[in-house]
Amino acid sequence: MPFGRQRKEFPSHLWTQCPTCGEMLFNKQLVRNHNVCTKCDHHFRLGARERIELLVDKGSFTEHDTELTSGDPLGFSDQKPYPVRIQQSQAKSGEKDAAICGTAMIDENAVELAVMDFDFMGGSMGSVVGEKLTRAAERALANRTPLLIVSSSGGARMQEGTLSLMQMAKILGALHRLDEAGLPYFSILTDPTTGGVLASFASLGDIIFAEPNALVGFSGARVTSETIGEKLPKGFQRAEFVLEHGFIDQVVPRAQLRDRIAYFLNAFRPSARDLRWSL
Amino acid sequence: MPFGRQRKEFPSHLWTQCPTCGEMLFNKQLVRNHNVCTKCDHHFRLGARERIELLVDKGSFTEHDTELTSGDPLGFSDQKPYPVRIQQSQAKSGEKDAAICGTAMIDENAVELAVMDFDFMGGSMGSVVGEKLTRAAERALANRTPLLIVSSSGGARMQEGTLSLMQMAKILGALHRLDEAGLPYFSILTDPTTGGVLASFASLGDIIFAEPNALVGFSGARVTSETIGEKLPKGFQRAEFVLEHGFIDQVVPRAQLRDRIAYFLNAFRPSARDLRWSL
Amino acid sequence: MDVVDRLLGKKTTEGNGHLPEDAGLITDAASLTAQRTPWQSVQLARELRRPHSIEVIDGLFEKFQELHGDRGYRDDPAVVGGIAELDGVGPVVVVAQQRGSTTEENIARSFGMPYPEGYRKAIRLYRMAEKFHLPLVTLVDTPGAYPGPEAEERGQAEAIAKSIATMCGLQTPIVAIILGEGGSGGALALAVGDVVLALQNAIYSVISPEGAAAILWRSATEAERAANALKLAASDLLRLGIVDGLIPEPAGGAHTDPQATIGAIKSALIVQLDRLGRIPIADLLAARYERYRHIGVVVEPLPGAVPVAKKEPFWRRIMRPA
Amino acid sequence: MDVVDRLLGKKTTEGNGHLPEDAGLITDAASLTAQRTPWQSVQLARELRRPHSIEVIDGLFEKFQELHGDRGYRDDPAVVGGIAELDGVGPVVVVAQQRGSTTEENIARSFGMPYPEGYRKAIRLYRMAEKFHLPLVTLVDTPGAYPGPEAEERGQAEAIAKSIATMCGLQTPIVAIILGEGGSGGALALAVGDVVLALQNAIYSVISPEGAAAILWRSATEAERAANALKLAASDLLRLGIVDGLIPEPAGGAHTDPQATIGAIKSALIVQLDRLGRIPIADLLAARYERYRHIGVVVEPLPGAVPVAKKEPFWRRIMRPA
Ligand SMILES: [Zn+2]
Ligand SMILES: [Zn+2]
Repeated sequence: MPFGRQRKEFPSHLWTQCPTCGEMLFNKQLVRNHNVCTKCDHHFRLGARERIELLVDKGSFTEHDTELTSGDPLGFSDQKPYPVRIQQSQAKSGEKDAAICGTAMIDENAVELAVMDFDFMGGSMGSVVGEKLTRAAERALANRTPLLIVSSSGGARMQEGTLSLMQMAKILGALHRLDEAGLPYFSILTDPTTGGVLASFASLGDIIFAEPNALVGFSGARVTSETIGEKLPKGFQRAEFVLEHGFIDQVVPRAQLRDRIAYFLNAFRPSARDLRWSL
Repeated sequence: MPFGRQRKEFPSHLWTQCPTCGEMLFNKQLVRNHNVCTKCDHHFRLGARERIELLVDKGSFTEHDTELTSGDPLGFSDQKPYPVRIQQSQAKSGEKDAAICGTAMIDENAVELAVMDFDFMGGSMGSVVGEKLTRAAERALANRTPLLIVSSSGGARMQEGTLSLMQMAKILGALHRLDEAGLPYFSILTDPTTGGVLASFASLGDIIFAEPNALVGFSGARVTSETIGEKLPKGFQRAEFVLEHGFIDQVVPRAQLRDRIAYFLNAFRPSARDLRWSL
Repeated sequence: MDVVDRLLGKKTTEGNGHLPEDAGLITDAASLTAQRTPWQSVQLARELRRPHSIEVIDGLFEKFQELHGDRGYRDDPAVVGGIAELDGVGPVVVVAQQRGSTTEENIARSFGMPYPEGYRKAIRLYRMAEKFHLPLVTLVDTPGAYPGPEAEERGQAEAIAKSIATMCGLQTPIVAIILGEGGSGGALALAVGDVVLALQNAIYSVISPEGAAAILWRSATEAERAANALKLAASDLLRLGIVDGLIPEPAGGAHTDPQATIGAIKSALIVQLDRLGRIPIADLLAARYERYRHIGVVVEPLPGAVPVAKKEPFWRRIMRPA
Repeated sequence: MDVVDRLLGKKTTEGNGHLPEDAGLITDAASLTAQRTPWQSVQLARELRRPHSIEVIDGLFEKFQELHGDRGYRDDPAVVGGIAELDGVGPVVVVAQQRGSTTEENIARSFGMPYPEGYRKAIRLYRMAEKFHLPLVTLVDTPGAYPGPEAEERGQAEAIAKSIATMCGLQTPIVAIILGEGGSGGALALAVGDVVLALQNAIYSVISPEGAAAILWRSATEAERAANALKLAASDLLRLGIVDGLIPEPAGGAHTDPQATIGAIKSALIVQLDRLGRIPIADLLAARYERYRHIGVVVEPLPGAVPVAKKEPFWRRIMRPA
């Protein structure tokens, strides 16, 4: 069911109200429009599987590392034990953890694709996300293909403590090797991309795209607001604001995202004379 | 005569009044103190020859390219023809143009040293300055020694038009090669370092020192002030202000400059096992 | 004549010996007839209706995709850059200064005067060109770097210097084109190239004629006199070896027929990039170094001491008074 | 045991097999006795009188010369860096976070919370270490990166990410030492190293205990509980393979005898740098990559699919539940 989250916010199983324009949207139509309001272009969140379907050449996605799941290295328990939380998230989402990775074609370019899943514990990054994203980067390096990561995350996963923090360095180490090898890495920021995810791989794409109005920030707006004890500037931490401040290449509406990525994949593809990708 | 400029500002040949503290300073004592006020540490400008004496191991300076002088490629004339201006500046200063370059030792480290001379047409950079500084960088590269440039300049020399502008690229091309070779380049900013000199080699030292209260800016304060039509912030374009804004490593009093340079020369000197400088 | 020959310093009798005939370029300053006065060039270069960078980019390239931001402070609208497709060449990185054609656009783009973050965006895109082995095309059109206090505080001088130094060592072919006004260091920060071209009525100067007049004649009304003295017109730049060729404009100036102007730019660009693309990077960087190394005029009584090649092509010669 | 052996994955019976005995380091978590609770560590790590970076630098090194500025926006006083001489090792680059010992100093240094320009200054100094083949020493002591809106606007996340990535590829040996509080990404931006050490009462956490309590238990008073759960104490970090060794503190904590503490840091640092300095850079970078590559705990039903070396030393092992 693609509408796990929206359904909670809007009672009807058939209709969803657009929070921007107030329009009542027929859910089937909304899904057909990739969760974008047909009236005002408000971008609802999109599930990871739907995101993959939106981006890749039909039927070209081969998933990797499907069986990786979390351990409980800290023996962590808050309102409930971490393993229980993981099991419940798995049952609810049907996914093993908060990232789906695989090889795919986009406009006939082979790519490694990693998509974070906000529905799984807020897209939080623990060891599994770190391991899967690192493997995706390593596969891209081994196969000399570009890497795409679609972020959607509240940040690092607290339940794995400092091990979660270390995933930032682990992934950036792999991305550094990709960069040295001259391979392109595309970072796509979707609502929300915050915390340790933004402060690592999400901010260092050769090209950085964001979806309209996506929340893009390091510190929670609440923390930031308390720090200064006053109201934040209009549009603070929204994609368009971050674009103006120089950290995003383009804000791209979802309907154009696939073609836009394809354009740059083709532009960066080495010419016949240039052997650099085909080691 | 080391006091060409100060003499104009202060009538007495024997005494100079400090513009900061108002103290009347005995010229001979001031010279002994390298043109720094003995009461308040106000830094008067220092001539290029005196600067060299201040910095290098006694008797170690061997000057190069002593005979280079300007042509008149544009046939330039304002109040007087450019060649006349050059001749008059040469007669007054005893120098051929606005930079003195040579090989020297500083604390027993061989270095290439280039010192700009504000007394020669305001230290303006034309083809001769560009050529001499480029040759200094090329000598440093050939001999695997560090390079020091002491800047003191109003910017590019208008009388050589766009050719003066091109000297920025010429010198930076040579500095880029020095950087690639892993050789250190020290930029020392003295009053004033502005315009095209600041917007090229002066801003890109591995280490950037400035003298206290030196004027360091790209656009003339008059132009800048007119641009906003209001008063400029306190200390604007002074070394301490530029330090706070992140573009200078240290503001170093003249009395400590030599030792400070020596410290970094020694720190950057390759160890016995490290052959990188001795190509 | 092939650029490879030019790298070897070979000369031919056609043209001035380094730019291909079919580019339609003016490479021999002596051949220029019916020239305008420098002051007329200044006015044409600043003409509001003159085709500005975005219009030129739209005409030159297919599918331009703009990329934003310096990754440090702000996206500066006075510098426009991105990836574009050039017929027969393929994708290139293009970086340009954009001044406005209207007052509103000029205010939005600070009259084409970049802030430090504009140059830092440029540097980022230069590095992208290098990483992906794409040629770099720059379009220069600015009165100069923005001279306001915030620009000073954020390091206008450092940004310009780093941009120039980055271009000096950038491992990909660069063609720089002076479209209109090339104002001082703020223009040079986009104008270091393997080949530097200028539109026929472009200007390129170390200081604006008004600025020079105010300093040298203590009167802004002497700007015309300063324009003459500064030798800032494209034909002068060609003679001085600062630009390698002039792109012809329609008789009344570029704004009277933008399409024809852009067509001339395009054919020049294609020819240059095609040839530069065949040169090994190490040779290209060596030639780029030599290009700037030999600009300037110095007099040295002991010519044996001048460390320059004995046989230089015209465009790389140190000019010396006779 | 020599670091070269460690690179080869060799084990010995002494210690935990990779850090030299003479460093006085605690490298075996099981050997730790009379431990404090995590919450006591949190309080000791934040102790105002605890020796902070500048005091430690002054004690560790001869002739420290501070270098200022990020070359882009500002000199951030929360990050202190420069060149210093270390006995028997020679010059090194040191970069540290500086919190204050007084309210005034804390305000001046934003409580040791760097702005983006602080991280950009750090990156500049990392590059300087690389250029001049100087080892890099970092001292970590921060509640986290500054969370204010200007920091967000100037790219706090980008600056941290770039700092981490730069350290991952930096071609010179790096020793990082967690002195006091290692707060999240703002600490990690200075803490990627070939060897990462921590003072015995230091903490290093993905989130502050107060922050975790507010989110997980919806009550800031549950900070102690969160501190326990987060496994943020140095002994936990050693067990988890996040730090390679603990530097012993005096019984009452570092602040009860700063000189002894700094002496212990110094002897550990000298031994590590001496050994790292003998390793070829390519091997060092490979080992650094592997160090982080293997941190984390994952469960995978098909172990054949896990692309990790079969024989790993303890400190590089992927921890797996039994
Ligand atoms: Zn709507
Ligand atoms: Zn005084």
